Amino acid sequence: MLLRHTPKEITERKALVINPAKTCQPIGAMYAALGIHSCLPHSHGSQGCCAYHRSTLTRHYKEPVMAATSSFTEGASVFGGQANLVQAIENIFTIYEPDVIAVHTTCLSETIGDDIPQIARKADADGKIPKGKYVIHVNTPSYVGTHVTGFANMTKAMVDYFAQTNGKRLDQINLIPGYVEPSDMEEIKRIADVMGVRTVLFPDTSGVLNRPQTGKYEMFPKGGVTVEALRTTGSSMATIALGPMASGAAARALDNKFDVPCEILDLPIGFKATDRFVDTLRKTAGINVPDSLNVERGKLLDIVTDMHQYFYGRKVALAGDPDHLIALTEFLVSIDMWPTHIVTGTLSKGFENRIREITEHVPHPVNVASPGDMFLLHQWIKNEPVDLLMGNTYLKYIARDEDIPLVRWGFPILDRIGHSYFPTVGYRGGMRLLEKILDAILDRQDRDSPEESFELVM
Amino acid sequence: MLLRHTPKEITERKALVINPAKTCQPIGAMYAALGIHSCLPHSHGSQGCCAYHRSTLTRHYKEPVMAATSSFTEGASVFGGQANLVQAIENIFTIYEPDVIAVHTTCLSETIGDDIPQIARKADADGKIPKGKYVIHVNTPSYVGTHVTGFANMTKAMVDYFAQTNGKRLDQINLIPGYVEPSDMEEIKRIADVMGVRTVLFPDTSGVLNRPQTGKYEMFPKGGVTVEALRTTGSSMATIALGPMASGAAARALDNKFDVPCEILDLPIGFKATDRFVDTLRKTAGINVPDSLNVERGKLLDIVTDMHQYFYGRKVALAGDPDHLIALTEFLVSIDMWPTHIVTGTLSKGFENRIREITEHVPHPVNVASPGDMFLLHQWIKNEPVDLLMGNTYLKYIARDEDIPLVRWGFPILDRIGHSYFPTVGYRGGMRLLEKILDAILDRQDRDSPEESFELVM
Amino acid sequence: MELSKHIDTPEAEEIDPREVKQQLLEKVPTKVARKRAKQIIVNDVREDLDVPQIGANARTIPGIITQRGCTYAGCKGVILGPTRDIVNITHGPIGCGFYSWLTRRNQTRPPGPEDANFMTYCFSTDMQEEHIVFGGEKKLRAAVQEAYDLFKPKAISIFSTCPVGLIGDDVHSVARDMKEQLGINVFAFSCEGYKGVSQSAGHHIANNGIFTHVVGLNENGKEGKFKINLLGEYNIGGDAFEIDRVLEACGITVVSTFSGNSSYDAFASAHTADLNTIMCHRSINYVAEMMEAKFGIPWIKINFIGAEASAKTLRKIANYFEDDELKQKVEEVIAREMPEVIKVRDEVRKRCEGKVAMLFVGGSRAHHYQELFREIGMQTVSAGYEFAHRDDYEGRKVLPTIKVDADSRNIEELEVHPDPERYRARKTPEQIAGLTEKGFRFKDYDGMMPDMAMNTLVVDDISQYESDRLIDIYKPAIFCAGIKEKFAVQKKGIPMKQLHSYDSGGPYAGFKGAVNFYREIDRMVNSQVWKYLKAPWQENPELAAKYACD
Amino acid sequence: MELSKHIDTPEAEEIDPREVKQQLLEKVPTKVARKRAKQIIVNDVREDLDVPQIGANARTIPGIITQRGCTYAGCKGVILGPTRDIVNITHGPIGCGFYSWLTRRNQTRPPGPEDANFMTYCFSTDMQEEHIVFGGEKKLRAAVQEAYDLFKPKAISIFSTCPVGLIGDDVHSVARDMKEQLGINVFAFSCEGYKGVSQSAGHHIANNGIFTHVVGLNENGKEGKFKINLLGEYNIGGDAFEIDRVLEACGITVVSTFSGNSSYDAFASAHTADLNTIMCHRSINYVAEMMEAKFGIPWIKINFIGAEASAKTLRKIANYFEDDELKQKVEEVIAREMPEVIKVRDEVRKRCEGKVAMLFVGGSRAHHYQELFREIGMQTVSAGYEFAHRDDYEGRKVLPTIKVDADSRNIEELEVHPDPERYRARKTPEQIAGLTEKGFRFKDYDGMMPDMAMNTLVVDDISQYESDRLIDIYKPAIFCAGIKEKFAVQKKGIPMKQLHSYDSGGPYAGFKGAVNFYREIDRMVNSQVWKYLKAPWQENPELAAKYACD
Repeated sequence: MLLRHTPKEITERKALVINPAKTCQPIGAMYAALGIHSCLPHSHGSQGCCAYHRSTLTRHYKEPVMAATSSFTEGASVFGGQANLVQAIENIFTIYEPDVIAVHTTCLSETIGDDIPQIARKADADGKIPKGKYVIHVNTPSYVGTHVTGFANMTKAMVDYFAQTNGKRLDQINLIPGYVEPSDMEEIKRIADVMGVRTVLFPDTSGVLNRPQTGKYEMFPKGGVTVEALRTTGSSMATIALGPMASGAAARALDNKFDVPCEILDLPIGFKATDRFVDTLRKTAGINVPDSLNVERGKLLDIVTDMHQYFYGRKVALAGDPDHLIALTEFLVSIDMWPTHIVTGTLSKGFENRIREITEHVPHPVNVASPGDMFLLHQWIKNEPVDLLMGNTYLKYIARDEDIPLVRWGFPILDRIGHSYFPTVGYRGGMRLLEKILDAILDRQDRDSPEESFELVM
Repeated sequence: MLLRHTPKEITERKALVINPAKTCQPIGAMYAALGIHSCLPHSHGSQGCCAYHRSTLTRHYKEPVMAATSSFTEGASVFGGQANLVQAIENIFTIYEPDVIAVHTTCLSETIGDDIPQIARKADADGKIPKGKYVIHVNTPSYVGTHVTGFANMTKAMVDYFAQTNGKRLDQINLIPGYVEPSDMEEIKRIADVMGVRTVLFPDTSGVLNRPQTGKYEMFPKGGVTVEALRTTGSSMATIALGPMASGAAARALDNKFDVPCEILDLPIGFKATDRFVDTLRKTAGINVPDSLNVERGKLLDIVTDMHQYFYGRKVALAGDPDHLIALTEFLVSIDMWPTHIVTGTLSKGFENRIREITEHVPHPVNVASPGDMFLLHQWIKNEPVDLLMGNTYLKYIARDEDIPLVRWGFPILDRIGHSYFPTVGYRGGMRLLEKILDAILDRQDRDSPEESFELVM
Repeated sequence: MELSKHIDTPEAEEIDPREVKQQLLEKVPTKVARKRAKQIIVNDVREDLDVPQIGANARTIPGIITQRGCTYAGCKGVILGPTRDIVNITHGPIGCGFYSWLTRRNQTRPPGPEDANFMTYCFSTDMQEEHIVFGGEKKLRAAVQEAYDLFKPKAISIFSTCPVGLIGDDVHSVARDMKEQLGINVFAFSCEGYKGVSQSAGHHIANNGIFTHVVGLNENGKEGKFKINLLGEYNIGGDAFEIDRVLEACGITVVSTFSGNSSYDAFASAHTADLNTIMCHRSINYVAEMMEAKFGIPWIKINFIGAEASAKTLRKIANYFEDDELKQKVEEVIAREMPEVIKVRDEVRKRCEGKVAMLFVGGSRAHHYQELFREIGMQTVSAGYEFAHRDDYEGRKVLPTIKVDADSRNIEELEVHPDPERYRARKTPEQIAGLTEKGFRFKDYDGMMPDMAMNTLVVDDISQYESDRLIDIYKPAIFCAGIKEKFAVQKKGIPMKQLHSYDSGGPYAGFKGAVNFYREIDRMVNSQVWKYLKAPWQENPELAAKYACD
Repeated sequence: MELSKHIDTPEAEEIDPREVKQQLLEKVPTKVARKRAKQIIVNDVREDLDVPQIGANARTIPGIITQRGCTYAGCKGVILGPTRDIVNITHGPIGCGFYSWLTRRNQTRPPGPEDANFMTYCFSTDMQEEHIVFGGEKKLRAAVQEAYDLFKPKAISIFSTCPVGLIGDDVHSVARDMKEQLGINVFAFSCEGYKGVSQSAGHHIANNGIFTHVVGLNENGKEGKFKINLLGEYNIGGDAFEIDRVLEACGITVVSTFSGNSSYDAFASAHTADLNTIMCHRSINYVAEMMEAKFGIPWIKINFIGAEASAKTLRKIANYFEDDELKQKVEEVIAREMPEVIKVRDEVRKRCEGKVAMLFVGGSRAHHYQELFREIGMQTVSAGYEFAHRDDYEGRKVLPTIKVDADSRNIEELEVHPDPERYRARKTPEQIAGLTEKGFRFKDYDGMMPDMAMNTLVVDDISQYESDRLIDIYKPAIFCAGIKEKFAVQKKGIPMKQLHSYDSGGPYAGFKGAVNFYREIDRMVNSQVWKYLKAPWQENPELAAKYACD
């Protein structure tokens, strides 16, 4: 067994986290910053943070992930990182020539209390910031929140630093996609396009973290939301934020600063949440839903009704982030699957209640933990086995030990491709999710069925 | 073992086909006819043919498949099926009200030699064919060719019956997609749209055999190529036919009758064949390839270069139709996989040579049979095992007996969904195929690797 | 059960079936309407269970989209399909063999890993044009030889497809020759697709063949105190396994099953049983008749679809054998099985009570499954068979009045005489009289209609158009038919249950089967997914744009 | 091998490395250029293998995109990562523990299914803001207690992350207390990420810790006639398994491996070996020094990367033990292993001869892997380490001349004295003199540069910008580095091989490893897929529209 020391008996842990279902703020900030066009994320701390975040994002996306670091030494940790950051800013603009440097802090620089805006002003005063270039920042202490918080904070920073308004409203809607795949951001844009709604989507990692192989490497590829576009977000007629945890802060900032009204929705995973997204977009923009979207929706429901017997009553264990888990749980419940164990490493008030609401009619007890870890999830599974696991690659150890099929979903996915190219949001994304779920369930049936009931038609 | 009687030792068979890798003409004709808007296919023979074809198509598409039959009785088989067909035509137009009845024959009606055009004239003379409605036909004796032939013949019949010209060339190109999924036909149209080329695609089963679940059943849904569009095919500037066997006949007919020049290409499976399709479209229409297609292409190549170590040197056994096998074999060879055993039940001259060309540099002997059956394929596999199977659902029996992963592909797929919604043609289709192949290979590695080499990152 | 025999859902009651019938006929051409009118009957059960006459086993009208298949399908697919140790070779173009390859979910369980199982294989002579022109007998002989060389089976059978009859290949002489040459049993079926009016003809041809070529060849049948044959049970989704389980628990020995999970040797020893029990009356009652005539084995109609029906069936068999020990064992088994059945039934019934079902399928299931629906409080408002005959609707008492038409006349009726050595009346006339006195009924089948509620609509060989209209009118909670109907029905937002293949489910026979079925129907008619077919903006399309665009 | 020591590919020869160096520097700010100039050296091997001095183990300049990680990564990730039976608890916010969880492909094989293996687990105190403010010692104690209660391990270790040092948690006293309290070995590492200039500092801290807290605790080490420790081998992709296989075949006993596939007990008995052999000079040479000082165990540099190198290494070990039987056994093993190596090598060499490679990785691999490339005829035109020191470039002879800067000074140097009881010189001064006479070299490492061709470019701590430029200039057939570099390189159409994790490959050590590597490189540099990156219309964009549109 790969996790041979995990006991079935569950004992309380107050101090020790084992096999976390989360990671730290800065990586989320780095991922979000990569969604700005021509932006180099910068990690203000010791080298390791940056190296770790780049490595993890690279393994997940199998794409170049560029970011710089202040390379703190012991000295810097004692006397502060100002010199390092100023020098970094000069070097970055000179050598890599991004339009934007997006600085995020670390537990190190937060503990010593570096004041980034002050340092940036210093750099500017010293002429280290070329005209028309920007240094933005966000505080992302690793000991507060999780990677989701970091994503939310950096996304809010885009508003804080760039959003403006001349009072005149533009015929466009801000879309904040949440901590999702580049493919998902692309799909969310496509849905809005199909509906004929002009949108500014930010952050936007599509075209950055799912780029083509062309034989030519570009430090800053075509993708990402431009500074120009971000500037206009203060003048948009509304904001639709997908995923309260990841997108809520930026949406509220736009409301507070520029009276841009916002709708904060769940991630559009599954037909119910996607319906709410599309309907909100429809009402907000005052347009009609084109038939092609109804067709996409109908195809998703066709899979649901055609294959219902394979979904019905299957128990599922889930690990992921709150925004994702809420939407996925609703989707699974809506097709009569039975989420049974649900864990996120991210503390989220309201999360458990929301899950309880959604699973109210699931005819068996549901375990929910926020925060919890995968060690606990594994123990729950040992006590109440499930038919399917859904979550990131680290679940594969549980999957193998307990011989349960795994549908890879969420972050990070280090051992399969596809997630960065094919969305799981929207109706099409729902179709992909159902295909993955069915493949997992039916492959298992094909493997385990006695010869006399090995099925040709399924 | 499910196929416990299949011996490793291969003995020659002259008379007995075991586990065919093909079926008969009429089902192909029925499938093609469903690609005409508001068309009811009609099987001129005994009830069973129609019932069998409808059942098989239904199991594959999980969609309504409507078709009528002449319901031959013993009497009709002796005295001919004229009365049956005339009555059928009257009933169909009265009760189901299609625009077109597409009649195909069967071994029965062919053996007794019914003359369909003459019968149709009789029906017309008797006033059984309402104004503006059509009865078209094709001869599809089950004892000649295979389902591919039937598809090709019905597709050609669309030209024979509908194509016209007033001498004036229209700024449009005919696209004949070949015997592929509705999703593939959709994708082929999309690629042409993206390139800004006006096309008439026929047959077109998209929107017919992958329709949405809306709570409303339409006997004749929106999809399918209209008679009006078919009429214009004689005036198109060119025809691009994908898949020589399935699409060549119709393309040549348009050339012969209306001097519409044609390019007959392989199915656009994999980047090489898709390149040829796109490049031909580009040159034929005299336009430039939009960057978005280059990006799709680059994403496909990105998967190839990122995951090459998992493709390289894997042996694959394939069963399917000649057009499909040629394109897929080329694709697999182009990513350094090693097709090893290739079987089609369809007799196709040139097929073996083409495969030999494509696999010239594959560093091991390649078995090819046209025609061959899955019994032979299984025996080959017993003699030279492979890492992967690709083909229709019937391969699952070999897959389980020999413990080889199977990627479902081709016709029929009776036990998984997705094929009718997600294309395997074009660059995106290539991405899907590679994801399926990788999932199969990596799942197997995860299953079989010793614990010390169970990989987190792949 | 009586209670639920009339429909008590207001919606359904408000519907006048006579009007519905008119609606089904108004659009179709007069000639067709006249014919269909005879096959669409408003049920009306009088005393002695008399019901109106229905047109059945009649030709399907060309151009009408029918559920029906052909004689080959009935012969090779249905009856011989489940035989695992006979190499079944289709003589014809490739299609017929391909389409009948593994598609019916007949389950089979060979005794051991070494034992023969050819059901996963498809064998065909793959006729080409030259064989149509010059004849296919030579190729057929070679195919039989190759099959023998490769597999050395106990028996090989040959199935004729449409062209074979027309070009005059003599499959039977080929079979005779090869039988002699190979020293194994080889026999052929003239089951060309154009024969008869439906699969039913194929069943008949198949069963005649098995009776003629196989039954009686093996004197060493299964031993046991209470030996029966189970006729007309095809082990779809494992039904026969469940029935075997129950019978075994009662100490009843199944000598042979026709033809689910069957073996050649069991067929051959069928004549050693002491009772023939018939599940599917349509497909096989004549075999029982012939076995009685030739071997003296009485037959009774039974039904294992439905828990009550299963209990009744077990008691009936026990009564036949007039053995108190057996009767007691049967009661024990029923007592052991019913609690779980009742638990699930009552739980499910809460959610299904009063819902409406429609069944259009097969030759007996459209009848048998009404029982299961009734057990969970669901009403069958309309039903019909795909290929049954009048006796299956109206009961065997109408048999004498059925006239044989041209199509049926071509299906051979075997003339059977008592076997000089082996005829053995299992019951003396006295015993039979005695049993009958006690109300025990031999050869009894009252048909579907007497068992259905008043004013339900019975439709034989229903067409796609008719079922489409019926659904619009009755809006049933569930519709049961076959794969060809499934998705057109579901596209209307009505869950559709296949009662040929059971979709992916089963077993539904016996006690465990009943529980499976209750749960399956509960899943289908009470699933929330059908509520989501319309998008919010389709439900409320009003556009209250919150923010005006400039 | 000599021959291939200078570059004979014309393209590469035409390139003037001095010019290249200028190009790498011209764009960067002067201050940076001045610093980098010291770390970018054109190789120039003089007699006595003298080479130009290179700047190494220096701070990375802020804002320069570097390959380097931190001290925590070197300590917890690299050195302690492969220890399976110690519960390694990260004391800090969750990230550091998460990122160092299972990502390095160190393989481990516990003796049995019941034996400890914690490598699949991630343990962290998951520090929150309140712990930063009020201190984390209490939580750390509780975490150690919970780990003990759950797993009852032999030992628990604690790793400090950046904030821990700053807020002044005394992890060592926590460790001491818990050790006493639990009665198992508990020890801590002050490996805050900001210490030193790279992972290297972390290696040092880790090895000091193991030496201090574990080595010498177990007198019952593995028995054997020829006992060695394998230092600086981390069993990536199974390298150590292959090395063990070869050594075992020779009859040489590996008492302990630092730290691939290691166990606590083996560490503890390391002092019972008679020779220390060093794979990765950078990460561990000081441990060998300390073991010699304390226990009298001599050390030698070895290298199992490359078939020739492996053979050389085996002979060297045999010579050390001065045992003819062993020498003969070694020759037998080499003779048995080489044929397959040569067969594959020569076949692959045909396709790789003359191609150009670049290696920028680690502290020894950038050197060792040049050997493997050389064996298949591939030239290394440029190479450099990520975190090595001058001695790894220029050879140990420069050690006395290396000045210790502020960053290094903070990394504790242990003062080691001979162990009063256990010091035992494995060789007398005479023996050592005798061996040296015969050309046997102790503590020998000449470094990478003397082993590289003239005019090759050596770059320490290469930046993303520099590697990008180098690739444009040299267009190598393959580029070797780590995961962060992989896809940027491949996007340029150049196959990229990870030499930290080996991508999904390995083992590459020893004889079988060499064969694996030859095949892997053959696959990569000769694959056709790189030819397809441009679409036809990008190759020939001309538009010869066949048919005019109206």
